Amino acid sequence: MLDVNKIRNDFPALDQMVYGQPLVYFDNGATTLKPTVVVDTLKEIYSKRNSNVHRGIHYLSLRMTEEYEEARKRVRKFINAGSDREIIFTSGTTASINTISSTFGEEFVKEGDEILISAMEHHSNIVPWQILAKRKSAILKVIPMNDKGEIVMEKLDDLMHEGTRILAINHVSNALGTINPVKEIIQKAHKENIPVLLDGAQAIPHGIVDVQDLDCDFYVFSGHKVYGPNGIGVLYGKEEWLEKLPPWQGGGDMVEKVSFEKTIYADLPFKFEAGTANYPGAVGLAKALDYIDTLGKDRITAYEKELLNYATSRLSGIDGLKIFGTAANKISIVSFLLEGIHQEDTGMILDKMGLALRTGTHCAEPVMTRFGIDGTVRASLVFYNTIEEIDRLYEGLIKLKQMFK
Amino acid sequence: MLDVNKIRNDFPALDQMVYGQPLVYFDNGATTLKPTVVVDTLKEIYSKRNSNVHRGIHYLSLRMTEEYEEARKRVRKFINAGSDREIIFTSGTTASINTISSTFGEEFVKEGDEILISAMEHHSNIVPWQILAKRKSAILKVIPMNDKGEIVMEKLDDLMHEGTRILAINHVSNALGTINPVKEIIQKAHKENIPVLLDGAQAIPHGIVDVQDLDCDFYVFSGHKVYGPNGIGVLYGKEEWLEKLPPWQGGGDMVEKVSFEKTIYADLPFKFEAGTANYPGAVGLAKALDYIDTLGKDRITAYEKELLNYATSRLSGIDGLKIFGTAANKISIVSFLLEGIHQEDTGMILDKMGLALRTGTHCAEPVMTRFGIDGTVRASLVFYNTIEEIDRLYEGLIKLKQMFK
Amino acid sequence: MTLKEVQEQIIEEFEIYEDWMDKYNYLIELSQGLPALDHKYKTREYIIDGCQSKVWLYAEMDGNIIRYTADSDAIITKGIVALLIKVMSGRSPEEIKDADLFFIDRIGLKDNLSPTRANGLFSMVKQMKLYALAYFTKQQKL
Amino acid sequence: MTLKEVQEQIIEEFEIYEDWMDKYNYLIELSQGLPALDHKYKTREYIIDGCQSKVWLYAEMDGNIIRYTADSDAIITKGIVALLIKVMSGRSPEEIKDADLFFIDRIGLKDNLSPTRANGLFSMVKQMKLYALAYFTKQQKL
Ligand SMILES: Cc1ncc(COP(=O)(O)O)c(C=O)c1O
Ligand SMILES: Cc1ncc(COP(=O)(O)O)c(C=O)c1O
Repeated sequence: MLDVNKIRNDFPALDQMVYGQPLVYFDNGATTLKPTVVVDTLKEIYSKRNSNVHRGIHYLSLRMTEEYEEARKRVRKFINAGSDREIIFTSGTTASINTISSTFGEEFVKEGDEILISAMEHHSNIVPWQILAKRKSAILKVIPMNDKGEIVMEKLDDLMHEGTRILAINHVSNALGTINPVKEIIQKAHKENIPVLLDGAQAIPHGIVDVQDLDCDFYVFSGHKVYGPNGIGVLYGKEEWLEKLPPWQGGGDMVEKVSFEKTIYADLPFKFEAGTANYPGAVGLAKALDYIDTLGKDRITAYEKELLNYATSRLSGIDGLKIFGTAANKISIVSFLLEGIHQEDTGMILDKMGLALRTGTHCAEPVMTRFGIDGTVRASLVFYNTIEEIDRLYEGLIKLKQMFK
Repeated sequence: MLDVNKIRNDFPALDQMVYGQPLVYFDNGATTLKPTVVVDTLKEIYSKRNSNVHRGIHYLSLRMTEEYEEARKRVRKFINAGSDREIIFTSGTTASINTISSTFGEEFVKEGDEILISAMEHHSNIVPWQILAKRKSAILKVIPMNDKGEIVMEKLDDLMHEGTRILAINHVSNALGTINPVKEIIQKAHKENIPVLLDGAQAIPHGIVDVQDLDCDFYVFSGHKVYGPNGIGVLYGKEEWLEKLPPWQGGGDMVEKVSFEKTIYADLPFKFEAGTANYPGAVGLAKALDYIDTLGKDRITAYEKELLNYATSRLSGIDGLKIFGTAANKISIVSFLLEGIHQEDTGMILDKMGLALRTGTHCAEPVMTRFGIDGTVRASLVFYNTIEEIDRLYEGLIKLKQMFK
Repeated sequence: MTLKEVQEQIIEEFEIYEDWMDKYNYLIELSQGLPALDHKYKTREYIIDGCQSKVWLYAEMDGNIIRYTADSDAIITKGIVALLIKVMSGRSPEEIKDADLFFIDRIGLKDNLSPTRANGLFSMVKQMKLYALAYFTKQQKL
Repeated sequence: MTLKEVQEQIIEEFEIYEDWMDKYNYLIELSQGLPALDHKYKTREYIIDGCQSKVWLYAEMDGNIIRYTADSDAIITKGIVALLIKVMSGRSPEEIKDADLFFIDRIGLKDNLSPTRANGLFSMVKQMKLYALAYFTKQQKL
């Protein structure tokens, strides 16, 4: 079992008052708090070990390069990729997806082709494909979901055909919490020779991701959502795909030789890492992954399941409260609305009680449209949250209902 | 006058031994060390104030958003831009240039058009334009430089004509130290209606940049080269240009409304900031700019000039040492070679003496080609470096010559 | 009452509320007192951008003064816009366009004023002043 | 000498150098002793990627063993490649392809071994082993 009180000591941000109340941080889906070990790593690098990586042959540069490449190995191990060459550091999920929509798009998508996404995507997995579709006169198709917030698998079959170039779908929905049956989806897609990109932004912090087992072609996530720093993200791609794609950004580090006449690009993974890397970010991310492994992914999953069950049953008990996203397989996200009370009102009042929840569309407007609403209040819980904090949310909501009755 | 000893206390990395010798860090052109005030800011944010910006309506998110937007104002003031809407946070210089090469390229460059760069560009200001030229069947033209490493201004006139769509040039050369007469260049270009992008990566840390005075259309730089964090950079663009350009990356935060049918992009500057921002990086960068202002830009410039003069005269005194980049107007960069000794040998041996210099092409291979060499040894000096450190370099080189004679 | 007086009155009113809850209850009350906005103005054209909730604002000249009416689908936001209307409505375009709204800071609603697109007070004030500016310019031209 | 013995000998030799300068002087000496590489192999084809300096490496079978020759435009790198040749040249493809080059770590050249593209030791070892693997595979096929 996780010792939550001990864990909470690792997160100094939890220990603060907001409007005179102890902070309850339930906005983990937007960004997670950082354990001390990550913060200290950044501090040490920036104050002592910092030096630009690659090509430098002096002591600090060599050391920092080693640390950076170790971080790459660490990420590879965490998601069980086959090779370090398949791990590309980017600035975040959004940049990772745009890398693929741009390069894969440039190389493989032509007029009339179809790009398949789902009805529950984050804007970061919609807009890049819309931009591509527009540029290439391709067509964006959407796999629908049912009222519980689950992909309608039968429709998926209908939507895949010869002209479908790529399927991009989130592993876990940030607005609803749904864990999609991605392994099955990938198998279906591969049968039709369609490569699959998984948006793992919300999946990585909550559980086990094994890209070889999933057999996905691309997997992307952000450091800041998995207890690591901002400005760093990961793009995993199968080597065979990455080899085939042209580089996206041009700049230092992604080239082997440059002349005005002809430029030779560097090998993987560097081909996709133009410019000075965010190496402190990468090393900080590696530390965050270490931290997760120390707690134990299985134990995290079990505890967060407990939080989800408790929160779901507690909140369901509130008259007029409706939960959006009731898939059988969910991570610890509870998106809800109180009847007759706007999500913004709920958010503002909970805030004054020291409860930090996200309100609005969660950058997934089409999900809201699907349910005929224009936003929800979202509690996204992680391993440093507690049953007592859920009780405080419950009590807050009861009090709030009084105010608005 | 700057009190260098006091300043050095602000940079803990300076206080360390390398191979038993006190470190001399002369690799500032690659990345600068960080003052404690920047490191502490990052630590405080990540351990206490961290929360995702924009759209959140709870306390931490509102506070962090304010800090982030304050950082934007800080940058605007530092480069004297006209409006916050013109300041876009990116992940670095390379990303900033790629943003423009992609969006400006998409919108305004067509087959047969010409793109003008100079012979002394960093790869980050070459390769993006090569990629664009290839995609659009446009032509890349290069303004030559003379043997001192100065732009040949007469050639510039010849190279600009009706078909020239954009001129992209570095404000200061990272390989040679040349400060280009950018104001004059911009005036010439504007007479021909050619917009100008300035790569300010090496200019910002050394002196005063006033984008309104320069009248440049775009100005780009990186946080990590100006005493700030990695993974953050700036793209300044005149509002009238930025309004005309399509967004580059798609994702969260750069949209106003999203549906599968139609997406409305957000206003400036957000249109170009897709995905979760590196807000700790932005705030850290703002702190670094504060730090520079506290020291005083004029005093920094004066002191660095002194370092340059001393280093130039000291190193010139070494038999067989040749300096590359002898422009009349230079920042404190000395690029050199010892006759008959490979730059790698020089770098490796200096490293063992505790001296961190960069060797190789400095991501500016065409500069090397221009001088018929395949690399140099580069000492790039900044305000925390000292006359004594230059003496140590001098003595190191004398000793090294003994070894290789 | 002058612009200054009405603001001072509001500040006084808020001062008696020690608890944030009382303040918000007061805003909720205010929202209930806001005259209904004619349905025909509840369109995209009258929406204020930058609010998480929807805010519709309409302004018209009544002699020499501007009258604002508004609505919102969120109650607290509606309360805030009601407060703004209480301060600004019924004044001349010139007075409104240059109004120094010091009360916002003093009653602890500054959070809501930050131009972070997260909520709408900033946008509401901006929109009200824009109307005033437009009417003022029009008056000058006549 | 076995592969192990020659490595141990090198380690011993390096141990007497207390100063890094002596070590590097020794590498400089070694570089001077390296037999010249035939000019025709100093082409792009024989260059080892990933070195800041240029390193050309050529390998040929001499009966059952591989003989390496090499050159570099940087002296220390040339000394390092000379050291590698001292250890590896004149051995069977099989022995080379599986060689455990423990001496690199022990003589303090590990820095140069990191696969950071900054310098070439890693690439040199890789290239030498690749040659060995190629010849080994060829032998198996016969
Ligand atoms: C002149 C110049 N331009 C561009 C860059 C690229 O900057 P970054 O690697 O931070 O994107 C550099 C830094 O190496 C530079 O010196
Ligand atoms: C499912 C999902 N995809 C993509 C993103 C975008 O991640 P980032 O903003 O870090 O690029 C998020 C985070 O908001 C997300 O939850």
